[in-house]
Amino acid sequence: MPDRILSYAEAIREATFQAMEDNDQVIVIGEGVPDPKNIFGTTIGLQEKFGPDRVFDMPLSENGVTGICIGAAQAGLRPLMVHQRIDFMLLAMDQLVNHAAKWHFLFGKGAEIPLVIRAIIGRGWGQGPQHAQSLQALFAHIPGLRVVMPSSAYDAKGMLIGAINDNNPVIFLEHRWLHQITGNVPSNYYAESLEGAKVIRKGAMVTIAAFSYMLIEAIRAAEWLATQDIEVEIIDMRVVRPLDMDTVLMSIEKTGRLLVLDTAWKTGGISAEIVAGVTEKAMKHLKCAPVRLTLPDLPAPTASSLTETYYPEAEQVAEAVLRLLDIDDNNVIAGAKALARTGNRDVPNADFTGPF
Amino acid sequence: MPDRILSYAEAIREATFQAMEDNDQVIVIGEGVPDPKNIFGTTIGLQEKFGPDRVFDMPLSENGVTGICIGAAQAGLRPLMVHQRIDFMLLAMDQLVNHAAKWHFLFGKGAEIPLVIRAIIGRGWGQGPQHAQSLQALFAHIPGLRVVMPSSAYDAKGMLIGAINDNNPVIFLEHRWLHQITGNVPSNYYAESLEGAKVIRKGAMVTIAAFSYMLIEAIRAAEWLATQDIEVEIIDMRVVRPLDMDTVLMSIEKTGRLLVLDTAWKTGGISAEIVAGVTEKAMKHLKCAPVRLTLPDLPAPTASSLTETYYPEAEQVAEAVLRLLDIDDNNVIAGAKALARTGNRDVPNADFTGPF
Amino acid sequence: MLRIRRIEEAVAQRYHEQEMRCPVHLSIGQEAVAVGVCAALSDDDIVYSGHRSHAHYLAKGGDLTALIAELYGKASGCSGGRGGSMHIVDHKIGFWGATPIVAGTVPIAVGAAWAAKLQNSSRIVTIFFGDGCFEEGVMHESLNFAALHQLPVLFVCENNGYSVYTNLQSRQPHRSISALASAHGVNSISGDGNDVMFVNQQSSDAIKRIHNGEGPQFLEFSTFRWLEHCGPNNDDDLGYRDEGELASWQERCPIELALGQLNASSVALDQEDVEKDINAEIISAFNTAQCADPPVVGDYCEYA
Amino acid sequence: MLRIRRIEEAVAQRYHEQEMRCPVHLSIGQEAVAVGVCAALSDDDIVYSGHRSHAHYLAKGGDLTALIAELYGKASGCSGGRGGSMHIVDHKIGFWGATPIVAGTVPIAVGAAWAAKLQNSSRIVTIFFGDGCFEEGVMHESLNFAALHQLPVLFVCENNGYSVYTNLQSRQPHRSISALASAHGVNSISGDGNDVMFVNQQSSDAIKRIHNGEGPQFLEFSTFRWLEHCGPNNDDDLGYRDEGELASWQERCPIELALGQLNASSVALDQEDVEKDINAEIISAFNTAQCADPPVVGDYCEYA
Ligand SMILES: Cc1ncc(C[n+]2csc(CCOP(=O)(O)OP(=O)(O)O)c2C)c(N)n1
Ligand SMILES: Cc1ncc(C[n+]2csc(CCOP(=O)(O)OP(=O)(O)O)c2C)c(N)n1
Ligand SMILES: [Mg+2]
Ligand SMILES: [Mg+2]
Repeated sequence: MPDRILSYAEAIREATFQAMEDNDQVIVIGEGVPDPKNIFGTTIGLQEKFGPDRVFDMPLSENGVTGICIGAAQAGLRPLMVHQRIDFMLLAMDQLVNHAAKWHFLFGKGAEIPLVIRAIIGRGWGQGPQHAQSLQALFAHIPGLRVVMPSSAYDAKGMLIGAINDNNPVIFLEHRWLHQITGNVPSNYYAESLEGAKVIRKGAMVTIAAFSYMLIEAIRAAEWLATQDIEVEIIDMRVVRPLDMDTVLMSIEKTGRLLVLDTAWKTGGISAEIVAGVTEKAMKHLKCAPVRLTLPDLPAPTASSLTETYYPEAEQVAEAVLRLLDIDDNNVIAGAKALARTGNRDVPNADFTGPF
Repeated sequence: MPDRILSYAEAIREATFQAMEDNDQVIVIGEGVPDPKNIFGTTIGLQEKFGPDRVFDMPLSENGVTGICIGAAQAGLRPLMVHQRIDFMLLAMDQLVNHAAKWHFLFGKGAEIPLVIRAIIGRGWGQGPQHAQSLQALFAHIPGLRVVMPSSAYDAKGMLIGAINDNNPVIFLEHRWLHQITGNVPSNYYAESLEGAKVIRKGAMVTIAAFSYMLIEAIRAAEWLATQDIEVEIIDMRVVRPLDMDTVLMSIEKTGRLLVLDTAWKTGGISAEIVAGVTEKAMKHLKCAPVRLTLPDLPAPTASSLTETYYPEAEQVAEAVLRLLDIDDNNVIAGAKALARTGNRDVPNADFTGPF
Repeated sequence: MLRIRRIEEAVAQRYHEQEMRCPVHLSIGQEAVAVGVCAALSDDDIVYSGHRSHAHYLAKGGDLTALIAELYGKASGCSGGRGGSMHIVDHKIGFWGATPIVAGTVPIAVGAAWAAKLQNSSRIVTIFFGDGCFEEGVMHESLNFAALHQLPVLFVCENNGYSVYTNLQSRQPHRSISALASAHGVNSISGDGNDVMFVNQQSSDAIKRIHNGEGPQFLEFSTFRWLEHCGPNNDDDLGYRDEGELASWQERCPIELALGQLNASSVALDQEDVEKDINAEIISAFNTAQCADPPVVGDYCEYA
Repeated sequence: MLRIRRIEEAVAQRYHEQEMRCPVHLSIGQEAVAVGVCAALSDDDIVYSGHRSHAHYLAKGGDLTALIAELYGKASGCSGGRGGSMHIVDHKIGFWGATPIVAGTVPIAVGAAWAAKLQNSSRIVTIFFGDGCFEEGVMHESLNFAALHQLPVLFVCENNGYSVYTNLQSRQPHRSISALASAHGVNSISGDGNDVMFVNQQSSDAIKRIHNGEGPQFLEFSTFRWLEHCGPNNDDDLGYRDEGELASWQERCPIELALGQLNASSVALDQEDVEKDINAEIISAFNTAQCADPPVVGDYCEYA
């Protein structure tokens, strides 16, 4: 099949259109869904096409509308709810954790909650501590929820369709900086599984298990590492709950070295679960202690200058790989450092000019 | 000093009285604080002594009242807020995570938030999935919060006073079944540090890092294990954030074997952070893979019969220790199994007769 | 109503045997609201409730044996033993769930009503809740959404003046709950919740208004809980309620009132016969529940 | 007011230089509310705000240079560079914080008022917020608590008819915000938010009522945002607002209105001189901010 290149944001939009065409019980609601900005462009034209009875803006009532979507889901609709920032979901934890996650368990058949919640995580220009969090760990801990974090345009489409078709509540997390990435996206309606990680680059020396946007930095690092004859294996984790430990373990059997990359804080993050799971099941294969590369345990600062040390990027990934391999050649280390982006690091690229 | 035996609940009550006497800016608010049941007896007589201007019942507005306590704290009061069940705190995640945890970081000096939130976690008779959760992992992940889980009457008093004196927001978690335990509690006003784990039993063969109520089960198991000449070291973790990894690492250097006990779900729990931290820093000392003993990744069932397999107790602790030591002597294993309590396991002891 | 009273009494009476191992919030004294409202509903209509839900479940036609089995933690319980008294359900009769986070089911009910509207169904959704709900923000978010989208939902507030041991005046300022609902743009009525005829009349009228396209309706009924908040006992001796308050409400027992109304309208009713039937049904339900199998451990994994 | 207008215009004008690297929500068109309310407050009184807070900060007496430095992410910024436009503070002048979770600071302000009452302080607390807040449950929880405890808090709603691109009618049913606040038991007034004299008079009266022990007060002021929700531009071309709506509000510019009132009361005012002073102050603030040092990386760790 010839390549058909779409951005991640376009892939999400296409998935939404196709899912709504496929099943007329799918509805979409979120603050800004039908507005001129259309959730970073991911819902453009949706209300025009499917009408105001299937595509809704919403009052600023995150907990209430989450509950309303649970009720609508119990009644047979398949709501897709959208948050412009995951930070706003903290208002809805009661409905998500006490209700959505428990309903099927409590009430069995007839109480499935086919609810999908899209939320945008991560960095933006000057968003600061209340608008740039990566809270996947809070959901990853909760039985009864599924949590996915696609990192490619292909998965963005396929997993969103998969999430809408799934009968469980699914939290679908999009890193702000992934929206612009592009990739091959078939035009047909396809659902990707909500389970399973994917090895996206083969290598025998170090396993990199990467979540969400950190996959992009991993790839940048791996390309340079390859020029140094260092071959890393990269796993796109894709799913936070249930975690696919098998794929990680298989890779570790080969490499014996583990680097976990997450967009969130370290302590109590999902990166800890990966390290713990690998240690429990494959300690004998580990050649050295695993390493986590994450945010420091601090709220996100706003000033551009402060974000530079806050967010690890490709050079930190490369440096971590070198340390795992005990490579201390100064030339090589300098090469890793040279991966550092020039210019402001509070934007994904120079096209990004705020104000959002 | 002669022993002065109080229950954990009495210790909490004494701490509250003494802190309120010590500092007239301390106020207490919570649904049921001044009512006849007095939060499982922990606030008896408080309103009578300190009056209705310092001891308050509250409207059922968990998020709002948390925010109100943040504002009161910013204004110089030292509010102690109480939740009868941690499940209700899910309603307040926005104020806790977006606000309380960020205020000092954002606004610096003058914006300290000396707020303490007591919440009861864990099992009760027939409480089920919305009234018996152990959600410490959700708070343990958040920079800007402190999270403590005292397991002894001594610490219950000292750490509550320490928490009230601390200038950060502190989440103080009490397992329902700890309220009845007793221990030596000095009568004076003393503050215990909010950092640091404690080795409460020495042993060279296995390190047991236990949180909250699981410490009690660990002690039961250890006493029997000692009769089999198996000496375990037990660490009362006491604090969930910041974790005291040093104490665990020191013990692991000696034992090389780790068993982590938590009252919460496994995946993404704080038990994962302990295993990850130990592996990162002390893999070379580990003689075998660490083990976590936690709840299964399922909501809490209500039926008494279902709770039996849901909650691990002393016999599972003992069995895990035996497995860590590769002991497969059937007699010994049978001895471990014999630790199982007879009678209903949805109550801490036969005195517990509901309805709460 | 009498049946519900006797069932709740039986639960209270046998609770001390410690075989119903879960918290129970009994409805004795408040039966008229459940019965009066549910009698106005069609089979197809949906009901949600909260922690104090036995009466709502039974009034909507819930299976008695499945309820008692649920209290006993049995596989045949209406929630398969996973829920207990605080989490009950019966999809067959349109009882879509009761759970004990205060106000937690309110938005869920509004969502079910939203679905009914979007799916062009003529069903309406009723949500029962207590006075305490008005302190929860999500109650207000739910009223706002229901009014905004003009949803077919009937809000029923059982105002019994207390949340656990705390009276209304300690939790809410001096203002009316139904007037606050009105200010949200939801048409509201308040009145005597111990008069089943009144409750039924108001419910029927409100349902008519919903079907007429007048949007969500709100009913606030004053009533009183006779027993303790949670558990089988009378706890009036604790002194958290005014002296004589319970007695004055007991004088206005909803069942006595209804019997009086029946007599007045000279409907023949042999109370003794009725009591006998109810008693037999209750005994059989308890026996069945007690003998039923516990849930199979592990079976419930499929639901998480 | 003119000063605030010119400051916001300068932020807008220089935003494209990309040195203020944070979202900005400008108050152009809404200045009269900030100025009218704050002029009625004492130095000792406390103010909280939300995402659109520059005007409130400045009207309360906030340091201009520290504000601009905060937008530039500098150590000398009012929040040390950790906050940016959406998180500003100045404890010295009683501006206790503005943060952008909608309604997030509302209960915090109520808590500060609760403390004032418990500490027997005579200070009052003012909280500024938008019409969007009425959709958040915590707004209602805050009103309930303030009314229950009769707290010295002044609620100020700037109703500009929009939340981002969404008009009020798409988010809230047809009912009045201030009537809803009244139904919570909080005394409420609504009126023209572009008339600074009116705003000031209502605020002074409300504050008097608070000091008289009449409990929390609520003021709803209608006003209009001239620029886009977030950012420096006019986005009226997007068509999310009715044609002519902006123009009709611009005709009722709060500054022009105030100048008219001043002229009418024959207060002499050399606008040119004033403009010159303001301009000089602004240029100096921007220069200082641009030249200031960035925060020391790692320094901020102490705060978490
Ligand atoms: C969010 C939340 N907060 C607190 C509780 C504890 N609680 C259980 S029932 C109840 C009383 C609620 O009062 P009301 O709504 O008036 O109902 P009633 O018990 O009077 O029928 C409370 C506070 C809870 N279950 N959920
Ligand atoms: C809880 C939450 N939900 C959504 C947002 C996104 N948001 C930021 S400002 C805003 C508009 C709020 O409207 P309003 O309160 O009327 O204030 P205005 O912008 O009109 O001044 C929204 C929805 C947010 N910051 N917080
Ligand atoms: Mg009540
Ligand atoms: Mg607005």
